[in-house]
Amino acid sequence: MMDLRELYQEIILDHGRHPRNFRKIENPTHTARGHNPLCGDRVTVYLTLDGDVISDAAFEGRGCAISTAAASLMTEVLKGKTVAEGRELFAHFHARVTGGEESPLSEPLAEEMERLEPLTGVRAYPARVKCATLSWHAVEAALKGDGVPVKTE
Amino acid sequence: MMDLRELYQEIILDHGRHPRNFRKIENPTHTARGHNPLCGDRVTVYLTLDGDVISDAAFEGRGCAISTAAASLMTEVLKGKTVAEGRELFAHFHARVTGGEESPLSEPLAEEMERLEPLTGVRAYPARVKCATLSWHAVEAALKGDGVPVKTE
Amino acid sequence: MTTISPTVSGLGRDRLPGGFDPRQLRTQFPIFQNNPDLVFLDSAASAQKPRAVIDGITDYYRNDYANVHRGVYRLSGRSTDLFEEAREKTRAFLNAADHREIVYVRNTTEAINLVAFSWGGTFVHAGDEVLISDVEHHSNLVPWQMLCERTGARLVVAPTDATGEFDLAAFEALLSPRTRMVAVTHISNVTGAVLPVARIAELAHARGAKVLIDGSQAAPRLPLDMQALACDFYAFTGHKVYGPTGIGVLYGRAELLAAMPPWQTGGGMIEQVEYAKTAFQEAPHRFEAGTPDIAGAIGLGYAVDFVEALGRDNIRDHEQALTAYGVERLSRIPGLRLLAAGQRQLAVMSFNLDGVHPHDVGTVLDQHNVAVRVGHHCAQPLMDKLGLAGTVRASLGVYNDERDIDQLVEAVAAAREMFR
Amino acid sequence: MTTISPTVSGLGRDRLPGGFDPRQLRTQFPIFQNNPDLVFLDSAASAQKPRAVIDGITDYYRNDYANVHRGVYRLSGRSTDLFEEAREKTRAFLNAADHREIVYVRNTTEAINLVAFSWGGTFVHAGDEVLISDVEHHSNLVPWQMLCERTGARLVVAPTDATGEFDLAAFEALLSPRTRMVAVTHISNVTGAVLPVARIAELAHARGAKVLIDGSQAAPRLPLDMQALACDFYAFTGHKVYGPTGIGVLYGRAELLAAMPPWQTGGGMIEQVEYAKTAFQEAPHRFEAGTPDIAGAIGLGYAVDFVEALGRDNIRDHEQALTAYGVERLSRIPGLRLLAAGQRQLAVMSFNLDGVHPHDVGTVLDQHNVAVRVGHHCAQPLMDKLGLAGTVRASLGVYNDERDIDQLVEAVAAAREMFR
Ligand SMILES: Cc1ncc(COP(=O)(O)O)c(C=O)c1O
Ligand SMILES: Cc1ncc(COP(=O)(O)O)c(C=O)c1O
Repeated sequence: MMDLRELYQEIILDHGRHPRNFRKIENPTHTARGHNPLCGDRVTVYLTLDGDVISDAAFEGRGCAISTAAASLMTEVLKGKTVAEGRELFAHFHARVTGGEESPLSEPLAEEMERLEPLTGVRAYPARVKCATLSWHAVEAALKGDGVPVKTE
Repeated sequence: MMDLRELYQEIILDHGRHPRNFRKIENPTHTARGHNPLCGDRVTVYLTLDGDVISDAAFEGRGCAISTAAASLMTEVLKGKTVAEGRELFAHFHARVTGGEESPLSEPLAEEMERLEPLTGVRAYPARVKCATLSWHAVEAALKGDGVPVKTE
Repeated sequence: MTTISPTVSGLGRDRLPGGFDPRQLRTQFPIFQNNPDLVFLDSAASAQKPRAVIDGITDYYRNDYANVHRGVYRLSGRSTDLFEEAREKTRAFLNAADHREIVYVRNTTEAINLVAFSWGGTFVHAGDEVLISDVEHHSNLVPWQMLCERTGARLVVAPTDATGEFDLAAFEALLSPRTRMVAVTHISNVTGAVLPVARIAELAHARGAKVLIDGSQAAPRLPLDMQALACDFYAFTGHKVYGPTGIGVLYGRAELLAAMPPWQTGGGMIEQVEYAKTAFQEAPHRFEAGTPDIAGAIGLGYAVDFVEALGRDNIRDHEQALTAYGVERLSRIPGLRLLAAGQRQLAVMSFNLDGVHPHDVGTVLDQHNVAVRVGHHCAQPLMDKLGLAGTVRASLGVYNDERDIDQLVEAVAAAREMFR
Repeated sequence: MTTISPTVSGLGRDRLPGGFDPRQLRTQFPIFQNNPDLVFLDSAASAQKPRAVIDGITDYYRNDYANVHRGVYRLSGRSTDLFEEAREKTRAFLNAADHREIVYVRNTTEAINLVAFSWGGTFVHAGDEVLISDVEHHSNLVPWQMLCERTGARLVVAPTDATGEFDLAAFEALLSPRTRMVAVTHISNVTGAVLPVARIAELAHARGAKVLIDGSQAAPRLPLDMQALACDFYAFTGHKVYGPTGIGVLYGRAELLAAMPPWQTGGGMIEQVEYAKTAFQEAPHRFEAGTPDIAGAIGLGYAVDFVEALGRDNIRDHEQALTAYGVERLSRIPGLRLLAAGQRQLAVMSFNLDGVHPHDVGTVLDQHNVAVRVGHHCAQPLMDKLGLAGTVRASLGVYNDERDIDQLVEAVAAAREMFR
């Protein structure tokens, strides 16, 4: 059993309490809702794409410290990335938190990945992994643009 | 465990092979069908009542040695009895084969009960008790005259 | 019925009147031997199993197993006898008038579905109303919602008042000549509120409605008497009364069961089959299609023995006292808000910590070996009404005592500290 | 696949190719230790349980029990993992493409009812046809009969020929553009006939019909591959594959399950509930309302392990040889008439003794410690067709060997003697 402080690192608690980019984008180019039926948590993500570049990212919704911090950190790292880079980051992040096989990461993204590192403590708490990935799944759905709300499980 | 010969006594095997009163009564005053859904056995009993007296009793149907012998012996003892006597016999017989409380029996009926004695070996074979009582239940239903086929279980 | 005045002292009350001793009882539950640090406060989701139940199932499989009902051989006879004796135990547990009023199902959910499909499909029509409460578990809500969708009937919801109490006056006002069914829980699995089911049944019957009571939370802790309660259907689930998973019970009044068509069909519930038509057996067999969960039913029989040996009035008194203790201790924690549960709260305590999500509380509690449930507890409409994402729920079983509550309180304090 | 040529010698064939040794296997089944004289020839009704299954269930309750799916605490996580691992084992057992195609139900009967209500209620309409065979168990007949009654569809019955063989030509002729569903058993529980299910599925699909196979008797003894067989639904029951009672499996192709509405509703299968409407989860959860038989599913996982360790081709070869031996020995008894079973008969032998009622035979056999089933075996229409009140049925499991058959033959001779 890990020390709880490895899950709830200061940066997580901080982003959990004071999420960044916690707002609605009025005319997003892409948006989607996510729902975790197990805990009832909901998140809506908003993206503005400029060509292939994510020029703005924001979210709204209610969730636990983990899912709020995950969404907050996600919006921070996504801004300025291309869609492909965003997907690469998610694939890597997903592997880190689920214990899946990690894909190699190109240099500049490796740095961004470090910012997500504090979230990977969730790996030791299988029941909480979904909290860390919900907003990412919603982004994925927004980019696919089929408008179907995603849900974990 | 009893010796099987106590269940299949000669008289049972005989009545099983050569049932008495195994025929249809063309204009019975009372009739009813019985059915054991567990084995699919069916019996139809016919009675002719003369006032209160059972002047004729017969049966048809297919069944195992126990149920055929039971129906056969039953028709024999019922003939000439009043309805009340028939019921008294059944109550007593039922108690003997199920291990229930035995009602006292008036003198002439006690003699008739002796003829049913060979069937009481069934008591040691709970799965077969229904075979011994099916035709009696059908008579009961015929006398009630509601025409609903009876079934065991 | 003896009443124990709730005590708020954490010391020296291990042994309750009636010889009720949770720590002693724990030794009868292997799970606590194998997880010695476990503080299990999630019995409302499912109770742990005493050795007598586990061993009873094992013994059955080892010594007497065979399919029931259709065998002439002795093993099958023994198996059938055990199965039907278990039904008789369950009848006695509910004080039903007749063992034929006891229908085996998988769980409470299936019991309610059975009534919604078989009884509801026959007796509920367009324009009729089904009346439920606003604290129902999804299992006593969605089957009725679906029935209404199929038939054009209307689902009506009777409210709980601000104190967490079922609002009898509002309920009475909602009863109408179109009300066909009143389906309410006996104890809320979210707030622990005990509903006035006898009065509810009385009022419903006076208006000609039938009454189904969801006894999932009540069966493990309240003495039950179907003949006195005079409801029409009563449902409970084996795994919450210290029995195995896979088995539940629908009690139905004989006249009602007799008027209901079968729902699931197949082997074992048949009187006669022809291609053109099929005749069915009487209740309960008519409603038990296929090979039943024989071991489950027998295991439930042992669970009923276990509960009866303790005595449900003792269990209730013990849990009532422990609930009072828990409410008292929890409500002193700053920033902790307990869900209101009305006049009478039993065995369930739901709360939220200001500014902390229930999921985060749950994880911290788990780290302190305190197992509680977090989330919506299958009662989303109630969460919506209360404006909550979910709650943290601590719930009691016979093996819990004040030390468990004390550990809960400590762990909640740690969570508060962490998320301060 | 190795084939063993059937032997008719009663001696020296205890050890089969593949190391199959029924007497050795018996030591893994506590029932035979506790009933040492038992000759159990009723596995078609229900199989006995190996120690690994009984102990697996016990261990689960003793160490890891908690409700699944909704807990954040570790015990609940462990319980959920065990439950879902068991589902994965079951997927592998059927070689289904995806674990989400495995729906837990109570038994075969419920699996078929689920399809008849959910799929049938959606896709079968007045004038459509449901095609079954004439050897179906009531559980694969009455649910379709009821569906036809509800919808105005027609039940069509494909015949078996005089040799006991499923009549493929007649079947093909009965297929029509209105045939929506072909529902047949894989192995007859009355005659032991193995039906050509792959060919049946092929023909049915060519006409646009869906195919459900009742695998109750096949799952314990035939290697199964859902991807190769290409049926739409496959149903089996845990208690016949050496698993516990209370659990069964419906395999359904993903696209079909996705198109089917829920049937039973309640907790655990919900995406979101509001009073106005409810959204449901995807398969398999969508079809698993309420607390599932967690211990049953885990126990079935251990049963699957047990069967897989033996190898279903070994089991099949063993039982095929033993069936041949049994048929050979029984058919030499004067006045004994075996039910015809066509080209391929597996594990089930039904017969009658001239002039002796099956019930009487059963009682005599029981006295000789030989447990067989007598009666209509939940196949009344087949009995009617054959003009029989019932049959005596001996059926095999992995623990049977030639000595069991020899004792059966001896006991039948005694019955003949008694009723001569
Ligand atoms: C061919 C067949 N189908 C269906 C069933 C029904 O199985 P269950 O009673 O477990 O639902 C059986 C066994 O009784 C069977 O042999
Ligand atoms: C009040 C109430 N009703 C119904 C249920 C459903 O029980 P089950 O899942 O065993 O069907 C539960 C438990 O989850 C409950 O607490």
